[in-house]
Amino acid sequence: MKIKYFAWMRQKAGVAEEDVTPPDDVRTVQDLIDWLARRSPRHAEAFSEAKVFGAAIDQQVVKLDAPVAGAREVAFFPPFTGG
Amino acid sequence: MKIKYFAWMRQKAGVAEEDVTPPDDVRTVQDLIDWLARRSPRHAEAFSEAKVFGAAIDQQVVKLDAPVAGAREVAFFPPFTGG
Amino acid sequence: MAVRLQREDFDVGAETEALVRGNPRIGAIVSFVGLVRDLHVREGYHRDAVKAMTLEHWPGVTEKALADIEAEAHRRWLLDASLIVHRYGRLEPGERIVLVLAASPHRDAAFDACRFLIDWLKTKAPFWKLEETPAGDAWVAAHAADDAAARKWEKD
Amino acid sequence: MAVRLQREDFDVGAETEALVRGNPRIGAIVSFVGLVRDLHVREGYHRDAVKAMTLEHWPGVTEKALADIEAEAHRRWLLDASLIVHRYGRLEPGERIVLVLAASPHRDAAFDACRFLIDWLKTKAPFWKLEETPAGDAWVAAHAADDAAARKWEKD
Repeated sequence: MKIKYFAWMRQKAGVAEEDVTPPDDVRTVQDLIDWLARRSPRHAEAFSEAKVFGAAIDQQVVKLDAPVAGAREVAFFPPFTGG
Repeated sequence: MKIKYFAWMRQKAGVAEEDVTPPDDVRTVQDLIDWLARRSPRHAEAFSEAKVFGAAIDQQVVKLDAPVAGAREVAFFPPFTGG
Repeated sequence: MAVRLQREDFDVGAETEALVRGNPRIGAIVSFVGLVRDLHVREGYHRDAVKAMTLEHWPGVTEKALADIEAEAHRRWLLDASLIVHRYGRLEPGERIVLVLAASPHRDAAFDACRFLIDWLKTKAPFWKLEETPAGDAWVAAHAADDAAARKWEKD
Repeated sequence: MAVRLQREDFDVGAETEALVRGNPRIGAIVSFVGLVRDLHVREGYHRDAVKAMTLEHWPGVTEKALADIEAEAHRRWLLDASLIVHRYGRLEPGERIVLVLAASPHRDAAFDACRFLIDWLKTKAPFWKLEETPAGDAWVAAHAADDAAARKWEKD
């Protein structure tokens, strides 16, 4: 499973994308966040502001209770600020 | 007193502007219209569609019951259609 | 803040650029361009092909009306800049008739002011349109929709 | 109907011209241009001078989001043409960021569609802004006002 980070989440995590193989008990996006946050202090920091980021599975925005089974790519990003 | 006509009122009246000296009993714009309409058949036609034109005294839009005393210029025109 | 009444065409890009040059406070520019259409729908069903249109105005008075409308927009919204350019004379389908530009730090004021300017201009500035159609020349009648659009900006 | 994501600047006049060329049905074009401001007001009181801004996007996904937003505008309004051009990379105050154009026979649809496009783009297309300020780099936070502006177009 590929993980992508954007904007300040990328800066905090210190990585733009990474390949991971989460264990079977990682069922939802929130489970994945909790698991990723334990990878390093930087990861923990990237996910610390829990309410101000969103997630997408295979490029579709999802809620944090969405299941990750079968996902090829999960992306994390702050709210959009274009225009 | 100068009278000006615009758009189809000018075409119907057959004149863009004219100088007139209305009698003393012409007190309001409506009086002036009734008096002008008697000048010629073309004038009568210009003023026949009574509800679809406006008037201005000295370049200020006025209602038809406005007094004309002291007016240097009275203009008549169809509703505006710019833009 | 400027109004211009002219026979010649205008350059949308150059006017937009000139409006904001040297003012880095501006974050939003909204523009409206009105064009001559090749079709005029009268009373909702009758359609006339339009070969050309001639715009008549009232020299001196039309400019003042445009300036008054622009001043009213600046009283209602915090605008950094605005421009109205309106053409007169004979114009063919596809030709530009009018340009309205409104610039402000944020987009809400720019959108509202631009729409206000064109709505009021249509009903409060002395212009008259004569269209050349296959059935002969025809003066354009005022649209009830334009009156309604202008009225929504009236203050209570 | 087109969206473009590019590093380079765009030409407002040329884009406007190209949009309507050969379509004499069009009577109204409304455009929105967003510019980099030299000042960022955070949380209503704190002001930062902005030296530059860098726009990050999500290649492939951002283009698709813009195309989806444009398609939604065409479902809601009878538009003859539309265009979204959004830049990315580093931009300095006064530089253009985004262009939205909407063209239709009448002005109401063009105004509404243009405003819808920029409102939705701000909250539904993946872009992130990093500002260079005297106090260091700072990511721009989402604005509650932008969320509210986008929500007013949500259907019940």
